Amino acid sequence: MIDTYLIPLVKILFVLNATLIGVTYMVLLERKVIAWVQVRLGPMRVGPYGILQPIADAVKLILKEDITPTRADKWVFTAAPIIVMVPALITFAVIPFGPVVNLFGRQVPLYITDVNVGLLYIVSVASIGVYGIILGGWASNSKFPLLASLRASAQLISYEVAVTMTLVSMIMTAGTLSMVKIVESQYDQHLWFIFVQPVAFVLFFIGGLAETNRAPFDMAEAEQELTGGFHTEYSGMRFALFFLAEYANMIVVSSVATTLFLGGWLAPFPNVGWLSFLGYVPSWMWFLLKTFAFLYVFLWVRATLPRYRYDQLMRLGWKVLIPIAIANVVVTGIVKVLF
Amino acid sequence: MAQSIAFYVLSTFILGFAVLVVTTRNTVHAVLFLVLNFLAVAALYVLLTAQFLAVIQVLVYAGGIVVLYLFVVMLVNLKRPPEDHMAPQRHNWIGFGLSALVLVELGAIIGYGAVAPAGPVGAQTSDLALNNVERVGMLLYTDYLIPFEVASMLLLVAMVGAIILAKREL
Amino acid sequence: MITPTHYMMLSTALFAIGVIGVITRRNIIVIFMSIELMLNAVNINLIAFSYQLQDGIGQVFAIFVIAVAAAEAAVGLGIILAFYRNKETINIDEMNVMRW
Amino acid sequence: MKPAPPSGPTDPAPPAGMAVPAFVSAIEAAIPGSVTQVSYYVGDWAVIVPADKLLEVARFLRDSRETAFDFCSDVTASDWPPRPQRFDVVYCLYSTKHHHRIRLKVRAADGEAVPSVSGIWPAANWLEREVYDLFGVNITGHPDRRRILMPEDWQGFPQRKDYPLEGPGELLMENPLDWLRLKQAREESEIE
Amino acid sequence: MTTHTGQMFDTEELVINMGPQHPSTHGVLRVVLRLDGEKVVSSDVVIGYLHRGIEKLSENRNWTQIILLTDRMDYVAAATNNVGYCQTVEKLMQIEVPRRARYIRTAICELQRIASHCLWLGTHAMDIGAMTVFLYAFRERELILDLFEEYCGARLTYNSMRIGGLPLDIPVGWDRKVLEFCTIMSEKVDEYEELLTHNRIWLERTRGIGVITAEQAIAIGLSGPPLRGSGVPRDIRKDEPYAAYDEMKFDVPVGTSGDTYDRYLVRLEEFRQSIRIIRQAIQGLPEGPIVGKVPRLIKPPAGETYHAIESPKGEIGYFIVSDGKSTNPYRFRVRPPSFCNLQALPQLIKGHLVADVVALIGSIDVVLGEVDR
Repeated sequence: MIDTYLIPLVKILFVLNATLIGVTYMVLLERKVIAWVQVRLGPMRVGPYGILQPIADAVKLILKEDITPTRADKWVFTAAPIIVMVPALITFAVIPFGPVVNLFGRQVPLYITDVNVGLLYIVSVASIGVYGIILGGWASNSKFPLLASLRASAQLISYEVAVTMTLVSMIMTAGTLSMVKIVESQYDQHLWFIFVQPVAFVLFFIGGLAETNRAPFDMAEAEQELTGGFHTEYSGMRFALFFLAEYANMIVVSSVATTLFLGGWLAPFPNVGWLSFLGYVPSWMWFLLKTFAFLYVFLWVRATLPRYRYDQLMRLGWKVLIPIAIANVVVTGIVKVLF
Repeated sequence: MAQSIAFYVLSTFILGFAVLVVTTRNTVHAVLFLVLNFLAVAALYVLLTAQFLAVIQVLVYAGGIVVLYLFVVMLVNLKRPPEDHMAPQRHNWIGFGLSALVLVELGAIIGYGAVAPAGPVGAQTSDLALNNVERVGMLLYTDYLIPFEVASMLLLVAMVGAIILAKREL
Repeated sequence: MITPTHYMMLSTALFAIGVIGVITRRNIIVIFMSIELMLNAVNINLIAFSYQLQDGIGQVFAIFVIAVAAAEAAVGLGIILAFYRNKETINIDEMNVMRW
Repeated sequence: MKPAPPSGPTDPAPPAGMAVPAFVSAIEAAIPGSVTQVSYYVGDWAVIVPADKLLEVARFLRDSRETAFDFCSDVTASDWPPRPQRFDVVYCLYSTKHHHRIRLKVRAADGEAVPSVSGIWPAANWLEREVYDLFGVNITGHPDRRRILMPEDWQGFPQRKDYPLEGPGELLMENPLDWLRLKQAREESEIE
Repeated sequence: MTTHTGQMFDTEELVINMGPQHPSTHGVLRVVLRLDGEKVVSSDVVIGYLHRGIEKLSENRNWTQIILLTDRMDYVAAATNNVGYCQTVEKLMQIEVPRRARYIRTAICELQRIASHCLWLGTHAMDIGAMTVFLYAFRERELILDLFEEYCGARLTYNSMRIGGLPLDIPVGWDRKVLEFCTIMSEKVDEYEELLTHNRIWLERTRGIGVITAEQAIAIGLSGPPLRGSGVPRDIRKDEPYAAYDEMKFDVPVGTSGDTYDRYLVRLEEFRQSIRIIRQAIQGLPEGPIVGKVPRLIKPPAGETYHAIESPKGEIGYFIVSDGKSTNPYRFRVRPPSFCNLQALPQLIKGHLVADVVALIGSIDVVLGEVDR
């Protein structure tokens, strides 16, 4: 009973809360990192060094009036932020934060579940998130959000193809769809897959930026062009959901990248004898460190690069990334067959 | 027991959302209900230990095809809803007649099920459930390789056709 | 105990709803969606029998059905879009250009 | 006591013995009867041109090699109410080739047609709209003659000297009956 | 079967209203865009939301009071407006300005140009999505504002000129601070260039966007950096020198292709040229009075004149008519460079995408206070 219901429940609650807190602090981290890049301090008022800022933000957003435009489609308008948020959260079900560890005398795996279609599950759940953006823009019954949601959905759909293609080459390398087994396969090969599949890593990173609508591909919410994009008409808690979902998606992409390319919970060059001292750092710590490094790159890119134009982005996706991804799959296959 | 509850709940969802798809006047809402319907069907596939199919259902159907529908609904900006048009030549009674036929079939199934109950269902821990992806993949790439290639050709042709249809000038 | 009969009933009912949708609605997009419902009903049957017989072939066929559905959606929606641009309607009753 | 409003600008003639530059003298030479007066003041050359000759002179100034006034710096106007031809429409021209400047000046009465030079210098488009908007000079042949700075439905032309700045004049604008009368008058005076 | 020519089908055009409240229209500019997809089919620029009637107000102020009205036009380059106005009145009254005053005016004009270009660079880069450049550029602008504050006590609307010269001499040590600033600024310009000039995304976003040829640019009345970006070497500082520009050594940067990128390059080079001019003006600052012989009551003789100087945005011209009787100008007219440059916007954005519209509004650098006056 404890093993089947209680432990998973505790894990789910823990991951859910950790994710939500992580997401809110992600916002603070972004503001801080970008502030440091731009030689300023960022939030400093609420708490020491502004560490209570997310709480203040949350309180403010909850207390704000939640406006629904009169001409909006009320049901869809309300549902859209939820549709965006839920897939971002349920993806964490299959992400392994660590191996099976001994906790209070009980063998507990540091992941919620391990399904044999784990990677496909993540991709398919992520594809549901598009609805929130399309519908949010459509239901607002306003022109800028509509343009933005068309942009966003075209962008997401085209980048999904490239990302999925890179994942195919990763599946071929690892020989499994299960997230845990992918990490274990890296353990067996003594190597993070980033060294095996560097091209796929770059493609996944670019595709991940585009899929999460992050700079330099953030034209769906480019406030300079479309006044905030698909969430122009949103306010209060519903806006906060959109906002948090974006950061949750960033964490998802970072965790997936960590698992696939950076060896998940593994130390660098795992399973090598003389490097075993790296094992003193707990496995989940490695995972968090790598995810954090990945997230930092996201923020760094946002602070540095200008924004692509919509048609250039589409051209990049269809004419550059997808062909390279397909070529990568072919090359991986040939190498697999030959060696 | 748990399986029965899950089946009935999911069936209710599937049929309920299907009815809503067919009856809703607002096309965008209909698309949304279709997505929910597909998600419920995917859950049913998980119940039937076809995880790969469930994921494919979500990925291709809910995440791909229905997005296309949504796009078209948004692009086709209707000034008057199609249902307002007068159409004297439509024969709704055909629909009801056909559905009556289906009801008869339903009765036949029930009757047959009562007369000759189906045999026991395979265990959930069978090979097909555990190594679902491998099994399906093996079948697909060995016995059904030619249909698989034909299907890929079909998709290619559909892609070319769709581009040509949707493009304004070539 | 859930037997294949249950799944068949579910699938028949779903199929029937799809048929009713195709016949009664005039909005061609809804008609297309009803066809998708019908294809899903077929898939449910295939998977249910695959489960019953512990044979993967049913799932393979379901994959083919999904592929066909994808092709159908792409071409069908392309046609709808082209038609709409010409005629500004998606009413099935007005789609009679080939009928003189 | 406020001094009486002047009846017109001083357009002093060039001082005796001052050489008239070629780009000024060429106008009269090329189009006889087109220069009413040549004036020179603190280093600026100005030429007064009758309205019916404006387009001809403008085209000559732009196209002729020695003048080559290809850049229309400014189009503006000034209002001298007591005078019958109360408006001076001023065109400030510049040559990017020779780096010299000239001012063309056209006198026009209220409602009198002043041809648009936006066909010659596209730059004059908005500037002429502004002159129309703020002075009510009847610019004809303009491709897009709308108000530009003031709201579309504004009554009156604020840069005119007789436009009320404060007091009853402004109230007059708020009185609906007067507003209607003004609107009617404006529609009648709309000569295209 | 009917034959379709050109487009096979027609889709509805989407009319969207960009502004007057929009993050990247730099104030209250309103652009009505007719879109086909995201491509601009045609556009209409609607202005006047900030119209305060400065021309009319000036006709009821005396000559000195107008100086502070000119601050409110191009409020990011207020000192240049002051200089232009004072010089026009000086021209009308035939007042000789002392050499020291002219040098300080030159230095202040160029500082103002750097400040204005900093603001332009920041907002332009922000429009294209490079948010860090915005804060970097504002950081340097802040230094200039500090210098201005030390000089005249104000940070934005300086009122820093008087007819016939300057109200104040420079504070002690100010010249040294300006030179220090020049050293800092020349490094920072390289920093901006590092971030943007060879950035692939920046190049893709700006190259070939809003191309305007030299002939078109002259015809539509562009002036300042947009005109020079099209390859016309027209700079009033060189062609019709005022203040002390005839004694300064500087180059006029010109572009070649007339696109957004060239306009960007021209302005970045102007940073460097301005630093060069400031150095010369401060190092060669002559001693002497700062005000010329000005009568107690400023009342120019009857007459009219047009005088233009090179503001950071382009040619700012003043057409002033004095009736010689009252202490107010009879007619006060400003030729606002932003107004004339903005006129080219519909021509520039036609056929481009919505994302380019904001880039192009940024690249012609409008200040709505000046457009609407």
